[in-house]
Amino acid sequence: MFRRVLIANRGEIAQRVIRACRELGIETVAVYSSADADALYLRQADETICIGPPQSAKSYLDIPAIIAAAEVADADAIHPGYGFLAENDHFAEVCRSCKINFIGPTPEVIAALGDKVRARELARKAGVPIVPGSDGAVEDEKKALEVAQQIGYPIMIKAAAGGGGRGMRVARNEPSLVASFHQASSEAKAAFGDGTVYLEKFVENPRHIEVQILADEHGNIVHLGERDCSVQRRHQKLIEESPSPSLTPELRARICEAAVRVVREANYTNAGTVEFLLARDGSFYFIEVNARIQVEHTVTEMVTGLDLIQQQLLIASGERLAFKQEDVRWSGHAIECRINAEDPEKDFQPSPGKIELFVPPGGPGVRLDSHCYSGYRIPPNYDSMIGKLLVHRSTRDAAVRTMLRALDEFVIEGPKTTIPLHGSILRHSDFRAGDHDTGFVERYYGSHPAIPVKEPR
Amino acid sequence: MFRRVLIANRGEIAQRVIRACRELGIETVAVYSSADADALYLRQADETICIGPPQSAKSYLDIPAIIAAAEVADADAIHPGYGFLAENDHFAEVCRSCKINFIGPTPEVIAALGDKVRARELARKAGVPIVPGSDGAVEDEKKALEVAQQIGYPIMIKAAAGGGGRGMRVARNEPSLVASFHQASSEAKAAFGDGTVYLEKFVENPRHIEVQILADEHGNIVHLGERDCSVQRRHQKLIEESPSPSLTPELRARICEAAVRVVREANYTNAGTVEFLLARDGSFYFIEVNARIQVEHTVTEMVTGLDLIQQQLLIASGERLAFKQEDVRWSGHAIECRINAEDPEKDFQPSPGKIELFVPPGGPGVRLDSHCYSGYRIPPNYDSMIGKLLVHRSTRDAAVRTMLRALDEFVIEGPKTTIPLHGSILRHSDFRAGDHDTGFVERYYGSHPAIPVKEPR
Amino acid sequence: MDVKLIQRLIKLMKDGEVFELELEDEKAGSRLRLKRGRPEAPAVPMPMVHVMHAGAAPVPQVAAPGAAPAAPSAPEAQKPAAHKGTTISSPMVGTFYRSSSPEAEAFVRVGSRVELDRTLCIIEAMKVMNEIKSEISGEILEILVENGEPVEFGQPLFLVKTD
Amino acid sequence: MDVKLIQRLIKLMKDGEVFELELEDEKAGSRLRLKRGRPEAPAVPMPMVHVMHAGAAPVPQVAAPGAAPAAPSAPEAQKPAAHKGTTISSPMVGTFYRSSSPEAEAFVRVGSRVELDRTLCIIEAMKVMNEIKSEISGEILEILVENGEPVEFGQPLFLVKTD
Repeated sequence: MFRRVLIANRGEIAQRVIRACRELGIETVAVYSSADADALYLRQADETICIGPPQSAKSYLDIPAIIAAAEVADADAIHPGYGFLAENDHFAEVCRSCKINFIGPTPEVIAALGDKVRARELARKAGVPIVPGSDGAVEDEKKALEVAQQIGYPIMIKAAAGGGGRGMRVARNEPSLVASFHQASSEAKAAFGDGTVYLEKFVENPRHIEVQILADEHGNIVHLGERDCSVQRRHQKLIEESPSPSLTPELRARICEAAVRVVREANYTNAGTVEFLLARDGSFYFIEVNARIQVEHTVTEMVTGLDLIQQQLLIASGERLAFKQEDVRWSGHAIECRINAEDPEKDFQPSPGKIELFVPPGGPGVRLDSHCYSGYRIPPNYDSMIGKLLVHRSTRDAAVRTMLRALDEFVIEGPKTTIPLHGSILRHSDFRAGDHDTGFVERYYGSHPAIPVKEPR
Repeated sequence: MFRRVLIANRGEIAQRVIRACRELGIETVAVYSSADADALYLRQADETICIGPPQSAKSYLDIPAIIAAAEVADADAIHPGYGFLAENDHFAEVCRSCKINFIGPTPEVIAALGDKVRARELARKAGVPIVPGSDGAVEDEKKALEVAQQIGYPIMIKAAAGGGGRGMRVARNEPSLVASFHQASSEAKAAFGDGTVYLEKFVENPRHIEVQILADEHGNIVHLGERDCSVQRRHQKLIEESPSPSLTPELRARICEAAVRVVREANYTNAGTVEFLLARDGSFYFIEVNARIQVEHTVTEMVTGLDLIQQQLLIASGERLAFKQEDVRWSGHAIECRINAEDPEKDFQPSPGKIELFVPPGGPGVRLDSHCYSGYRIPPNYDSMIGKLLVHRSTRDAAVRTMLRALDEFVIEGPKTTIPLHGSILRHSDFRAGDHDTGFVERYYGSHPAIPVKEPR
Repeated sequence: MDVKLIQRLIKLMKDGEVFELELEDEKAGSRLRLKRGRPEAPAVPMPMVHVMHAGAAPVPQVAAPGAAPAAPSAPEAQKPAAHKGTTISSPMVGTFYRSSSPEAEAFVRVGSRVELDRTLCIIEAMKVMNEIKSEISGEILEILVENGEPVEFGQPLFLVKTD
Repeated sequence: MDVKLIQRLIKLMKDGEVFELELEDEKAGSRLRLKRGRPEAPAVPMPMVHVMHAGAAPVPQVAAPGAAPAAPSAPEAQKPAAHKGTTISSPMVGTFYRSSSPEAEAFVRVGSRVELDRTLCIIEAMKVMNEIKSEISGEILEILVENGEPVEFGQPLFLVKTD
């Protein structure tokens, strides 16, 4: 096992990794930008090193600074968290060349899965259904029109290097396809320095289902079931849950097994997630593999009782998985609400600044992962997520009720947050019936979500 | 089910009951003394009523005030929490005569179990071992000496109406017995207005094991396993856990079954706890029944996944238990540390006052039940417990590690707390080995506990 | 001015919870200025609890930091600040009645003179009619609760101009 | 007014939690002004994080409320307050070297004059030796880091008396 792990991240995930390390008896080195110098979680680390100014490019994205910190602090492994350098194959490569363990898949696997065209190819080889589309990059509009002819409208245009909804367009006819093709390509070029796009059949109102995987370095792979992340706004997940209310046991078995086949084909190691679209008719399609721990890994932790960050550390240090697929047990229902410092009434604009009073909810079935506290100042430099509120109860209905009371208890004075929006979504009849899809939030809570006044209980 | 429940208590248990009611869709009425007017949990109630000044006798113990509040607020049931009026058979009787449901056993059962001599008689009838002792009250020293002769020293002298360690004495020989008999009797007279005492064999260095029971009003009784509460200081529990590290499966089955027999014999209804002493040789003895929900019910909630307060509400409203004994499932290991605003370095004197900064721990496996927050002022009028920190992990060792990191994370600025003491106990080799008993704390942390400097992790 | 004096002044301030003291003398032309209570804003906003018959579920709402002085125990906070006079508060929780029976005359009205021990109202608690008697004498300026309304401990009932 | 007196006044203020004291005398025309309690101050005490090479597990410790002004970003907090002069801080994390090799002369010593662009030290990061050059000119008053020690971003390296 590692002796000393450097955490190349900030906020709640940095705290999350520190917690896992402490419980395993591993020393921690927390790096931070000067904007995060006051963060309380830094006190829980054995060593802290300021690596740069607030701008991410000069701190949390600055590879030489992070490697230098690891060398100075004599860390034998680096946990990248999510975001920042988590899926940067060059960073993983530099770690390797510096003889520092990168806690995640190999650089080669990250690179292969980071390219959506190559990832689709992998899924195809694994015999996993993919959304019908171009076999790889589409060079020009003529080719685009040909492909569209074959697979039929509506068509989704996607950036090969994309993510977070950028470089994505839907076209419902030929003129729209031509326009969208060029828009998507130049948007991708601007955002990722790579204008390569590909086409896919656009699945209307799908559910977002993803499967959590653990794979050790000895060929053992287990899945930990699915998460349903259909409550999204502009491709940003807001609420995640497990199990999905829309999977039958038979469908769950097929989709989880498909996920295992994909990561086996990719020679994947460590924790990862295979994402699928689930159509209304029960057919599912591979989208991509997230070659890192995800924000919502916590949902799976609740229903399986496993600590995924500890598992990452164990796997990266070369240990074998201590359990087999048949040993995994699921119980109850877990829901996560992402609490963002954003103003849902002002088109979700970030609302950083000082938290005057922070009173988290507690009691039975409630978990909070947050680095915030009364008096904490949310820096304007990073993303707006300030906490993940989770509940775990025996049934979905009980979990929703517990989440509603937890949201009501949660006091955050100062910044605006997504707490009222979550309350509204959880009271929505479509959500309560489990009958919602990835279009749900835009449909009911568009750019000016009319958050209904709280109903009497 | 009840429409509106009044909570005749304060602090964390008032909040706990509000949470359970909200999750069941029951309206809540929170009563409070003027010392508690600022408490945040009051906001979570549908109605709040100030019932008196800070002194408990004129507020939380004032039966007319509480009944008047229930009448004004039109509550159909009262939850007494623990402490205050929870085991007051007169209060339960008044509730009945006012046609308000008392959430707990009947007044008759409370009265019978509240008298230790009658309770012993019940256990004997149920065929459950009791500590050898006088058959009921011992009138004078002559009788005391006779009884002691029969059962052998050491002897424990106990007040029939006692509790919390008052009116208790240990005698190891005849002269000491004579002196202790009179001391205990007059202490009991002063404390409880009743000087009746009885004698018991003193079990050396026992473990404190208690069994959680649920009994509906239709004759169905289930046990929810045991809690080990051997970490005590002057008969006040500090740490509770489940399962007990000192029970074999066979012994667990016998002790849990014995508990069920006692409550069946007592015609017990609602949630209750049967307490036992477990001797080093594996023999166990009935001590008493706690005819109420206990502080540490949370430990059982963690390992069973059941919500005991919701169960209390369901049972009191006349519903049948929704599960049978064989449906109860236990998983993992749970530990609770009671966080008190006390100064362990000054003989545990209470340390009330303003909490400048309150940053609770979070993350996987952690639960906190607390009514405190940054800026909260702990009133000096009530007990010093400000929160219950719980962890639930797959094994006892993992639970201890999680608790240690959670204790380290917990920031309470202002009052002194028992947090450092808990850290020290959890690092102690006897506790780690599960090889501790009710004398453990006094043995190692006497009146001036030398809290060892934190070891390197 | 000697240090001893300052020391004594500070102690006086501490004991008397005075947070500001000014003092001039100019050979006993004199001038003194004292301020008691809490200084400006409380360090952490004391949440104001909105109490009594919230009806629907209360929406969590904390007073803006510094927006209000520290909330005293809740019922007292409802005292009408504008009025001058002495408040008589409820010594118990229960239902407020202005007369001994629906047909009877009210014990007191606005403008009534009250003397020590005169019955002001009845508060019913647990079916018991508790006569609430005056502990001051003066003139009733205002009756703050409607007949038949529930009241909580410490809730102001009457405003009295004392003699 | 002598230092002893001031010292005693400060102690009195401290013990008496006085945060403001004015005092005039004008040969005992006198005037005094005291304020107790907390100054306006930050609403919630900003916890000071003790950083850099904590070595053993850090014991949670927050500065007493009001005891210190809000903590600035941590490394800067370590600036020696007493010194007059300009601080040159590290632009990166790495290992600090005073010379280009173990045998070579140090780039600068206390008393050295430095000019714009003169090399002051080397910070090694990822096996790269980064020459750190002066952006000011003046005289080195103090060298704040030992040769071979790790430094973090923003950590003060030199104290310079600027021209």
